[in-house]
Amino acid sequence: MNAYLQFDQVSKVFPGVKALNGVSFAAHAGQVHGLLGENGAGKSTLLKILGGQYKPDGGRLLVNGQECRFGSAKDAIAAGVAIIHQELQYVPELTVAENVLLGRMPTRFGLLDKPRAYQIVAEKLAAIGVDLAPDARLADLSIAQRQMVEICKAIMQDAQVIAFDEPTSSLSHRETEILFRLVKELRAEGRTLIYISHRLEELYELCDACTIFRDGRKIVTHDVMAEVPRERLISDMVGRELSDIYDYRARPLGKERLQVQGLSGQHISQPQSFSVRAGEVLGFFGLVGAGRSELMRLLYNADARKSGSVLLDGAVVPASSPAAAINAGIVLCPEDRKEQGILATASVAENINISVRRLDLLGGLFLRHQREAALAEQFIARLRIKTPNRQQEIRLLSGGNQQKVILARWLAEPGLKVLILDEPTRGIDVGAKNDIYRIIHEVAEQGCCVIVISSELPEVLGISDRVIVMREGQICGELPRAQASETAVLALALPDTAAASSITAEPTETIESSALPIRSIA
Amino acid sequence: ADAVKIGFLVKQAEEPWFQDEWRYAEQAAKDKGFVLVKIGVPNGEKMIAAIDNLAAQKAQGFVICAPDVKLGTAVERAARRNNMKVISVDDRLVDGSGKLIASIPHMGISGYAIGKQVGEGIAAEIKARKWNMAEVGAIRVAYDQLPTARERTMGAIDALKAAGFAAANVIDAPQAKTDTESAFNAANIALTKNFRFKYWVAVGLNDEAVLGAVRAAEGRGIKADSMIGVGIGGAKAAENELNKPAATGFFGSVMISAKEHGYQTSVNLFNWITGKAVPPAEVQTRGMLMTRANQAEVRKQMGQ
Amino acid sequence: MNVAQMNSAATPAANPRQRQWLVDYSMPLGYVVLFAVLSATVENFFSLTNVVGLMLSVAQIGMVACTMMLCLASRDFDLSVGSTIAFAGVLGAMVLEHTGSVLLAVGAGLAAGAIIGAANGVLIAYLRVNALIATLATMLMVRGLAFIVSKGQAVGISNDAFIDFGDSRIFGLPLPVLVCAACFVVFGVLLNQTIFGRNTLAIGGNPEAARLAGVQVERLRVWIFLIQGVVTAMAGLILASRITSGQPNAAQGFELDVISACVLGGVSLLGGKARIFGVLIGVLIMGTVENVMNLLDVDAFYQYLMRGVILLAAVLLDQLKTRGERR
Amino acid sequence: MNVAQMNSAATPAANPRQRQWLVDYSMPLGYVVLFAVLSATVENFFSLTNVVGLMLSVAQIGMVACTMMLCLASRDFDLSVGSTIAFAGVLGAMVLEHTGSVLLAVGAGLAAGAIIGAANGVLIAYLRVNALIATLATMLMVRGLAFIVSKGQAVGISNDAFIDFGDSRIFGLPLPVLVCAACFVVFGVLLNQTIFGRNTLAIGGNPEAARLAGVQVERLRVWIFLIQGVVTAMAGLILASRITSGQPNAAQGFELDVISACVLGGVSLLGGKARIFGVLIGVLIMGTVENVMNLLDVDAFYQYLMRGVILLAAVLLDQLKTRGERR
Ligand SMILES: Nc1ncnc2c1ncn2[C@@H]1O[C@H](COP(=O)(O)OP(=O)(O)OP(=O)(O)O)[C@@H](O)[C@H]1O
Ligand SMILES: Nc1ncnc2c1ncn2[C@@H]1O[C@H](COP(=O)(O)OP(=O)(O)OP(=O)(O)O)[C@@H](O)[C@H]1O
Ligand SMILES: O[C@@H]1[C@@H](O)[C@@H](O)CO[C@H]1O
Ligand SMILES: [Mg+2]
Ligand SMILES: [Mg+2]
Repeated sequence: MNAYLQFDQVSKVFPGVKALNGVSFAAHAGQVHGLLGENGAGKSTLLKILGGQYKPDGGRLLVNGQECRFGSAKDAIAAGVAIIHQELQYVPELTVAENVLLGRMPTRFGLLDKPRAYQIVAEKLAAIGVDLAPDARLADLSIAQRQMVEICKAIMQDAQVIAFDEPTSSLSHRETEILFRLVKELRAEGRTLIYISHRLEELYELCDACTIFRDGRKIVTHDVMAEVPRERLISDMVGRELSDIYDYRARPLGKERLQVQGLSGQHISQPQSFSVRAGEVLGFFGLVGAGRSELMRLLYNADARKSGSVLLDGAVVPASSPAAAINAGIVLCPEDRKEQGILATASVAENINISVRRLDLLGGLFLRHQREAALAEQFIARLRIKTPNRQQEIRLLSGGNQQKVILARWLAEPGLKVLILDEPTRGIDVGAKNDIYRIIHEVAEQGCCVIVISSELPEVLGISDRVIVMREGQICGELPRAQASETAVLALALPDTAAASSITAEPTETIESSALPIRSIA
Repeated sequence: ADAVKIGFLVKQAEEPWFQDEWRYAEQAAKDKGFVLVKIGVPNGEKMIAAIDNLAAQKAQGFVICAPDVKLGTAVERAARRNNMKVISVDDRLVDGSGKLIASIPHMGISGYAIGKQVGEGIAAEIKARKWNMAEVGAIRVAYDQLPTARERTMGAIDALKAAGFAAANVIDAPQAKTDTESAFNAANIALTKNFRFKYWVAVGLNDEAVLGAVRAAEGRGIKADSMIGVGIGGAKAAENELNKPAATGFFGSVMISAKEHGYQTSVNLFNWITGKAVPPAEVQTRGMLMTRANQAEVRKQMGQ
Repeated sequence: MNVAQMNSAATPAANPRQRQWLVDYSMPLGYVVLFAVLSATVENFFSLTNVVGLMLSVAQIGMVACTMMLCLASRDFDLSVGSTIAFAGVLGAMVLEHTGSVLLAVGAGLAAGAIIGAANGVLIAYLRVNALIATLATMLMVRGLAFIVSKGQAVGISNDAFIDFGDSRIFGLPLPVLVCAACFVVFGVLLNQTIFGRNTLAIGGNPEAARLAGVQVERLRVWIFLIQGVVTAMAGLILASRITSGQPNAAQGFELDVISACVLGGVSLLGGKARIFGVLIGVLIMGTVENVMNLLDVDAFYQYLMRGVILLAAVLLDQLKTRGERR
Repeated sequence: MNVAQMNSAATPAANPRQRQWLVDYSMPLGYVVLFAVLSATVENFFSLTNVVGLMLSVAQIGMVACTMMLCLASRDFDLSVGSTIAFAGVLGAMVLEHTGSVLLAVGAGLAAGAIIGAANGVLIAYLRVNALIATLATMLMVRGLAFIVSKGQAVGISNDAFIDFGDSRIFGLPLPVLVCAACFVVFGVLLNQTIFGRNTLAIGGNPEAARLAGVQVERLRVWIFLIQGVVTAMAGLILASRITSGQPNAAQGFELDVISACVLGGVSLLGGKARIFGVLIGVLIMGTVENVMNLLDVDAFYQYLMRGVILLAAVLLDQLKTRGERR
C-alpha cells in the first residue's frame, strides 16, 4: 500500500488567522482517512486546497507521487479529485440531473442530450439507492436531498480521490446508511477517501486511519483507527477530557407552559397538537422530510398557518410574525444556517445582536455599541467561537463556528420562555456539543421549555426528557425518556412497511400517558 | 483688464443645430478676441450649475437657450447674483407668471412662426400638385411634452387649416422618444388607422421626426408622388435626404440660421460687456423653406 | 419518495403537473387572451398591416432581448446596448458611404459591437467592476464616440442594397422581423439545448458552484457580453437601414425597454432564471401596449400613466400564479 | 470560498488592521488627493465660488443618494426618484400659485412624495412585485401625472419667499447645500447608530434570516421607500425653488446618477453593504467631474467619453484595494 495522496508542510494564512500551519500526512488508496478536529481547526481549508479552490501559502500537495499545483477547481477535477463541500454548492434553479452533470452534460451534434443525461443520472441515483426524480429542481428539495445530489455529483466524476466534508450533518438516518454503503463500496474499489465528521461513531464505523487537527496544526495521525480509544480522540481534539457529553441531569418539571393546539399549514395538512412543560427538554425525531421543521416554523409564525393556536402560559401567542413570537419569548434557531441563519456580510457581533438589541436601545432607536460588544465578547468566550475578533464577517468563519454564532443570537435572549433548536449541533465539534448540551440544560433549569429537533438519534435520546416522533407530516407517537430506546423511536419513525420488518425484538407501544392525547396515524 | 470671457449655454448639445450655433460662436470669439465657454444644459438643475460654474471661471456674461422658457426668473436671478450679462437665443425666456423678461435681450425664432412656415409650404405644394384637400391626411408627429415641439407642430397645423385643410384629416402620432424610430412606429399606426386617404403630408418637431413618417409611408407604398413631408432644421439629416438621387416623400425642411444666432448673439454680448453697444431688446429671425429645387440658394442665403 | 410525491402529499389539491403547466404557459395564454380581446374591441388592431407594424416596432428590442436574457440569466446587466445600437449604425453608415461596400459596412458595425461587448465582459468578469457601473461607463463612452465620429450629425445612407434590407419582405414579413424571429429560435436553442445555455444559468444561479464544477466562469461571461454586442450591433445596422441613416442619438433609453421586456417575461435580475418564451411575450406585451394606445388615440401624457399601469398589471398577474411558490 | 480569499493568499503579509483602515479610508483619501491635484492644476477650481457651486450642483443628488443608499442596502432599487422630483416640484408650484401659501405647497409636495414612496414600498414588500418593474411603473405613472397636472407646461413660481429658499445663504453656504449636509448627518446616524439602519442592512444581507430574527421585513421596506419618497420630494421642491418653476420634465435620468453615486461609494447592489462616507464621496466625484469638465471647456461629445472613463477609473481604483474581498 502506498500513499496515494500526500500533504507536505501545507500552510494557509487568512487575514488574522493561520488556518493551516505546516500540515503533513498521507492517505492511502483503498482506505478511508478520517479528519477530526474542533470547529475552525482547518479541516475544510485543507479540502479547499485539495480541491483547487485555494492555493496554499506554503507546502506541497502530491497526488499519486506527483506534485500538484491546482490553479482552479477545474485542474483538481482533471487530476481526479472530487470534493463534497461542507457548504453545499448547487444551482437552485437547475434540475437534479443538470446539477449532477454540471459542466459535463452529454451532447449530441453540439446539442444537449437530455434524455441521456436524465437516464445516466436516474441510473446512478437508483444504483446508490436514492429515490429522487432527475428532473426535480434543487430548490424544491429538502437540504438532505440536496446533500445527496451533491454526493452523487462527486461520485459521478469517477475520481480517484474523493473527499467528504461533513456529509452527514444534514442527512438523516436513511440517507446516512446509503452514504455509508457508498463509502465502503468506493473503498473496496481502491479509491482514496477523505472523510470529515464530528460524529465519532461514524468515524469508527468508516475510517481506517485518521488525522487529528487543532488550531491549524496536525496533532497526530493514527494509522489504525480502530485501535484508538474514544477518550484519546476527544482529548486530542479538544485538549481536555470529556466524560459524558450529554450531561443529562434529571430535573423537576413544572406545569405545562407551551400548548400547541391543532396547528396545520401548507406542508402539515393534518392539525397537530403537543405541549411542553416548564423546564422540559422535548426532543423531536423523524426521518428527513417528516415535517418537524415545518411544524416548528408554523409555531414560530415563519409560515402561514391554516389552523390552530399556540398558548404560552395560558395566553394566546399572536400569529402575525416571527417578531410576535420572539416578543412572547419563543425563539427558533433554524436548521438551514446559510439560507435562514447568517447575515453573511455582517460581523459576528452584528449576527449575535440582531434580535436582542431591540430590548436595549437608547430612546427605542439608538444602538448601545458598548453593550453589544460586551455581549458579543461574552458569547464568543462562552461558546468558544473561533474568530480573530468580533468584527470578522461571519461568512469567513468555519461552518461550526457560524452555527455557534447563530446559537448565541438566541441564547442571548433574556426573556426566553421557549427555545426551539432545529438541528442545533449540525456541524459542531464534540467539545462544543457538550457546551451546547450544558447550556440547553441550564436554560431548562431556569424553567424554559426547550424543543430540540435532531436527526442524530443518540443526541435526541441523550438530552431529551421526552421524545416526540413525526412521520409524513404528523406526530405519530411520543415516548418518555425511560422508554425512548433507539428501536422504539425508529419503529415509530420508519414508514409502516419498513417498521414491520425492522421491529423484531422489543414490542413498542405508543404511550399516551403524557399531558396531551397523541394522534396516531390511521 | 482681463480678457472677456463669455458662456454659451444650450439645452441640447447633441442636437446638430446647437453644434452649429456653437461653431459660429467660436468664429465670433476668434474674430473679436474673446474666450468662449460652451456648456450643454439639458435641464434646469444643470443650467443653474453651469451658470455658477461660469461665474467661478470669471465669465462676464452668457448667451443661453434654456431647457425651458419658464426658467426665466432663475436665469435672471443667477445672472444678477453673479453679476453677469445675459442674452437669450432661440427661445424667449418668461417669468413665473408667463411675462417676457424685459431685462434679457433676445434673438430667436418663434416656434409657432416656424411651424406656420412649414404648414404654408405644404399647403402651397398641395395646391401645386392639384390634390383634393379632402383626400389628404396630415400626420402630426407629436411630442407634446416638449413645449417648443408642440408650438411648432401646432403652428404647422394651424397654417394648414387656414389654407382650407379639414381639422378631421389631421392625425396625431405621438412619438415616445424624439428619434426617427419612434416617429416611424407612431406614424405607422396612424397610417394603419387611416387607410382612407389617398395622399399624405407630415409635420413634426424636427427633420428626424418627419423622416420617420416618410419612411413609414414608404413601407406602405406611399412614395414621393403622394407624400409631402416638411421638417424643421435643415441640417445634415435633411441634406442627406434632399440629395438622394431620387426624390422621396421628404419634400423639404424649413431651415433656420444657426449662423446668425450663434455668431450675432455672441458678438452682441461681447459688445455689451465691453461697453461698445447695448444689444437690441428683441430680434426675430426667419426660417426659409428649403427643397430639392432651391437647396443651394437657401444655404447660401442662410450663410452655411 | 420524490419531490413531486412529497408536494402532492402536502397539498393534495394542487396537481403538480397542472401547476407546472400553469406556471409555464400562463404568460403565453394570457397574451393570447389579451390579443383576442384587443382584436375584438380595438378597431384596426387585428389587421395584417397592423400586426406586421407591431412586430416591426419591436424587432430591435426583440433581438437584443434575446441576448439580454442570457446576460441577466448569468446575473449580469448591460446598460450599453442603446449606445451600441447608435454607434454601430453610425459606423456602418460611414463605412458604407466611404467604401460603398455593404460587406465592409456590416463587418465594421458587427466588429465594433463585438469589441464593445468584449470590453464589457473583460471589465466585469476579469477586472470585477460592478456590471451596472461598467456598462454605464461604456454606455457613456460609446455614445460619446458615436457623436464624435459623426460630429453629432446623422450620417446619410444612399446605398440601395443596404436600404432594401430594412424594407424588403419575405412571405409578407419584413426582413427585420424575420431576423428577430431567427434570434428567438437561435437563442432559445442556445439557452435550453446547449451546454453554453446551461452553464449560463449555472453561473447566474450560483457562480461558486459553477466554478467548482469546472465551468470557466470568466470566459463564459466575456462570451455572453461579446455575443450581446454583436447582436446589438446587428440591430443597430438594421435600424440604420430602416431609417436610411446612422443617427448618433438613436435608441436612447433602449436599454431599459429591453431589460423591462426581459423582466416582464420572467427573467430574474438575481440570475439563474430565464425562459425564452417569456421574453418573447414580454417583448410583445411592450409593443402591443404602445400600439394599442396609439390606435386608441390615447393622449401622450396619459400614455405614460397607462404604460405604468399595464406594466404593473402584467407583473401582478404573473405574481398571482407564483403565489405559494417558494420565494 | 472565492477569488477574494484566493487572492489574499497571494498577499499574506497584509496586516489586517492596516488593511481595514485602507479599505475604510481609501475613498476619502483618494478624493482628497484628487481635489488637491485639481486645485493645483485647474484654474479657478479652488475658489470659494467654484467649490460652493460644485456643492450646490450635487445638492439634490446628495439628498436622494442618502435614502437611495438605504434602499440599495436593503437589496431594493428605486427608479422613480427622477419623476418624483418633477412631480413634487410641479405640484408644489401649482399649489403655491393657487394658494400663495408656502406651507401648503411644501406640505403638498412632501405628502405626494410620501404617497409615491409608500406605494412603491407596498408593491414591492407586500405584493412582491420586482423592484425594477414596480419602480419603473411608478416612474412612468408619476411622470405622466406631472405632465397631466401641468398640461405639459412648466409651472412658473413668482412667490419670492419660496424662491429665496434656493438662493439664500447661511455662513456663505447656500441653504440647499446645508439641507443636503443635514441629510448626510441624519442618514449617517440612522444607518450606523440605529436599529433602523442595522435592520435595513440585515434585510439586504439575508431577508429570510432577518425575518426569522424578528425583523418586520415588509414594514421596514415600506418605511424605507416612504422616507425616500419624502426626501426626494424635498429635493424636488428645493429644485423648483432654485429654478423658479416646477418642470414636468425635470430630472430625467436622475435615478441613474443617484444610483451610480451610491455604487461608486461602495454600496452593493446585492444589498447588505453601505457606507455613508462612501456615498458622500461618490456624490462628490460625480459633481467634481462635471465641474472640472466645464471649467476646462471640454467639448460636449468628449464629455460623454470622459465621464465614462472617469467612472471606470474610480471603480477600478476602488477595486484594487478590495482585491481579495468578496464582490
Ligand atoms: N476566507 C477566510 N477568511 C478568513 N478566515 C478564514 C477563511 N476561511 C476560513 N477561515 C478561518 O480559518 C480557520 C479554519 O477554518 P476551516 O473552515 O478550515 O475549519 P474547519 O476545521 O473546517 O471547522 P468546522 O468543523 O467548523 O467546519 C477558521 O478559524 C476560519 O475562521
Ligand atoms: N417551501 C417548500 N416547498 C416545497 N416543499 C417543501 C417546502 N418546505 C418544505 N418542503 C417539504 O416539506 C417536507 C417537510 O420538511 P421538513 O423540513 O419540515 O422536514 P424535517 O422533518 O424537518 O426533516 P429535515 O429537516 O431533516 O429534512 C419536506 O419533504 C420538504 O421537502
Ligand atoms: O429646440 C429648438 C432647437 O431644436 C432648434 O431647432 C432651435 O430652436 C430651439 O427652440
Ligand atoms: Mg469545515
Ligand atoms: Mg428539518
